[in-house]
Amino acid sequence: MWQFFHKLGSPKWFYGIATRFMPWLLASGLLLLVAGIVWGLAFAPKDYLQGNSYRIIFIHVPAAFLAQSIYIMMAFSAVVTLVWRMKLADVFVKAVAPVGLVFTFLSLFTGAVWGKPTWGTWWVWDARLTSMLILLFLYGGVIALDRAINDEKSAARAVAVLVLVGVVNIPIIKYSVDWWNTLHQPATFKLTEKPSMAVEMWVPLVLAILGLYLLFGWLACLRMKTEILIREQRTRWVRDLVLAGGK
Amino acid sequence: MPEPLLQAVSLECERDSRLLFQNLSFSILPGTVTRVEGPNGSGKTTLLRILAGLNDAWSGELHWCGKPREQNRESYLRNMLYLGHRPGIKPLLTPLENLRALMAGRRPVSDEVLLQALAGTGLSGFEHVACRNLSAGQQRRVALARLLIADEPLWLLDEVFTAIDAAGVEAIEALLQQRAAEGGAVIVTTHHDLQLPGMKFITLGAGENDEC
Amino acid sequence: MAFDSFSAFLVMEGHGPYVWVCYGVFVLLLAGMMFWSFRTHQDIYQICKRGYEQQSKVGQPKPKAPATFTRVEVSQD
Amino acid sequence: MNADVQLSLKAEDAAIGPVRAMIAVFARDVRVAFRQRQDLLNPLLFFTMVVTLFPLGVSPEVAFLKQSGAGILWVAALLSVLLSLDHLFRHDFDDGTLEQLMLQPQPLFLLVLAKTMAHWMLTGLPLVLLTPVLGLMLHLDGNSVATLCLTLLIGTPVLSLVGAIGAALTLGLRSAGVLLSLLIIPLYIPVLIFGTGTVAAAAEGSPVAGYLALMGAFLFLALTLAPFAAAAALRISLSNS
Repeated sequence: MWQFFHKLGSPKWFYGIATRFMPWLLASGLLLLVAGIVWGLAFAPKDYLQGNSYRIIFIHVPAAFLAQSIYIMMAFSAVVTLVWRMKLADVFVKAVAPVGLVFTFLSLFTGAVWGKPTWGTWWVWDARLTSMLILLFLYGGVIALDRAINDEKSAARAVAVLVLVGVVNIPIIKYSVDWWNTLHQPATFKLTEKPSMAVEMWVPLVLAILGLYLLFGWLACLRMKTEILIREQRTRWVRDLVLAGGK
Repeated sequence: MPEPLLQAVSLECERDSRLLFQNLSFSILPGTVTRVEGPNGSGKTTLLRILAGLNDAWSGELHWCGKPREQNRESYLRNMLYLGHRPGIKPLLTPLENLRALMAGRRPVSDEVLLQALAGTGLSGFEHVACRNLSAGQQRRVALARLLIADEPLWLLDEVFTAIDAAGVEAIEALLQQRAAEGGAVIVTTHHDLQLPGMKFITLGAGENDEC
Repeated sequence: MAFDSFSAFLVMEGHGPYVWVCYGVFVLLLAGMMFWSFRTHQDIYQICKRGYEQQSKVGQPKPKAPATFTRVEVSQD
Repeated sequence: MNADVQLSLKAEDAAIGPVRAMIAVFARDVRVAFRQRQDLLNPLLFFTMVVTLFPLGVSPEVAFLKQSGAGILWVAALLSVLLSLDHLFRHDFDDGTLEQLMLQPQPLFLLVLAKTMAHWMLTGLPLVLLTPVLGLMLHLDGNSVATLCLTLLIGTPVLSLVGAIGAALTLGLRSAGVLLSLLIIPLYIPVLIFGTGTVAAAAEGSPVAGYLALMGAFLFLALTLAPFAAAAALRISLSNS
């Protein structure tokens, strides 16, 4: 177990594994995502309340799922960084934080555009949108702090502390925003009760979510490989690998 | 031969992706003065900060009295005195208040002792003047006054002679030598040409890092 | 197919612009991010490669010249 | 020149306990602050000026001010605390006293807690004391002002404690001030929401004990967790300097 853990932390081992898995991640991710989107856009039935605008859900929900789970993954990595000082954990946080930011932005953007035809407004200070906006700030802070510190190791550990402080705060923020929202709920924008989704609707949604997760896996592997190249460029194995023409 | 106070085994430190030193091993015995030497940027200050426990970005082993240092951090801190580049003196406080604050977390010391120490560094008459009105050398002397009352067996002194006049330098040299004779261990970095009988060296940045 | 014709698919009963803008931005950002990450990886890889090739050509880097603090002559015309 | 004499190592019993060390740190910070009184006034002036901007910039109508007063005062207090946080560790870092603080044979998080409490007493507490005056200027009624002061009294220590983490993380960085705000403002949102929410509930005549208890829980959480995080962040920042 312990040996496996150490192996997992070795950049060289990861680099090899990632290179082997990446084509599969990319192919299956694209396939599932395209299948989910095409099915959702063209074949899924119309929602009887919201009409066709609900079709945004097939990208909105996957983006929102990823935005949140990337932060959780970063928090686990942060623990590993602080406790075991594993190199790969630092690399992961640094590599995926911008991806998380983009997905958070996407979920906010699609949510806003979805809101216009559905509730007649681009933005509501609704609990979910507001806490997503705060998540965007948290990602921004993580990236800004990482950029501001020159030394890689210090940056990784400082970012790890920040991510953990953020993750302790997320439930508190979520709870307080929910509470605040019930206090200020503007009656006109009351969310309609979600009817249970038809099978033809949730199957493509699940496909799109799975596809986006796989694509995220590909992106994470690629960006981590780049970061490993930068950090380990003076080691023998990177030199041998690059001179031998391996990707 | 007495047991080494501090023992370093294959220390390695990388800073801003530049390797400062690797495979650095040495032992610090009680009753010795050790000088860390090397050109600018060779990592003297970083080494001292690592030994003090201020810098965590290193690998290797550090043993304090035969036990891993990280496991008895508090005992280590209690027995180690570090004076850095920055003197640790609040410009708004007087020398006496500064010394009091510096000793506060360590052990109880009476004001008389502190005043004596200040007098010993040539600061009598300045005890109640805010430190920002003192010269750079005088401010350093406030920090150095701690050496006159310190009972910690290990001293880590980074650039002790900065801004100190010739007479002061001589007095400090004598102090270090006396300290070694008492059985204390001192590690210094300095660009001043410090020569003491029986002094040990740790050389950085010369390519090879030998044991000493 | 949930729509009668291709044009109906595009219009989506008036919701077309919203849906298509969303999908457009989504695809643009996702593809952009993937492409950008890929390009960065290639660039870094090439930089490493060039560095290694140069190193093996030149051999060991020359030792640094010691600092002499001689003044640099500057012609002042 | 190995001496025959061996210095004995210091045992624990001769030492000073953590509580006395904390008191010393607190006393030193207060003393330093009172040597430079202008710095103590600055957050208060800033607080007053930000509050002044709202009647001038939005509307001086009594109805508006009555409704928004609590929110304005909370936001202004939050910004004042944020502004003062940059100094929490910076001066100590620059003159080297922070290094010596970290090398004291004491648990670092307790010393950080002492420093943070000193910071609160020198910035947060004066803000609370100034609030009734500004509350009157914003036409808040007595009940609201009392509740507002109470929420600020519980809330400002949380701001100082959470802010200490950000101050420690950004220590020694370029443009630390802006970065500090970016990192910390999202974490301040819960306190802000409950602070103003409590006052709103009080204005409606609903019982506020539950809300105050919840804010107390925030304070407790911040007291127990924030010093650890700030101490860890300080170790990282100093390690990098």
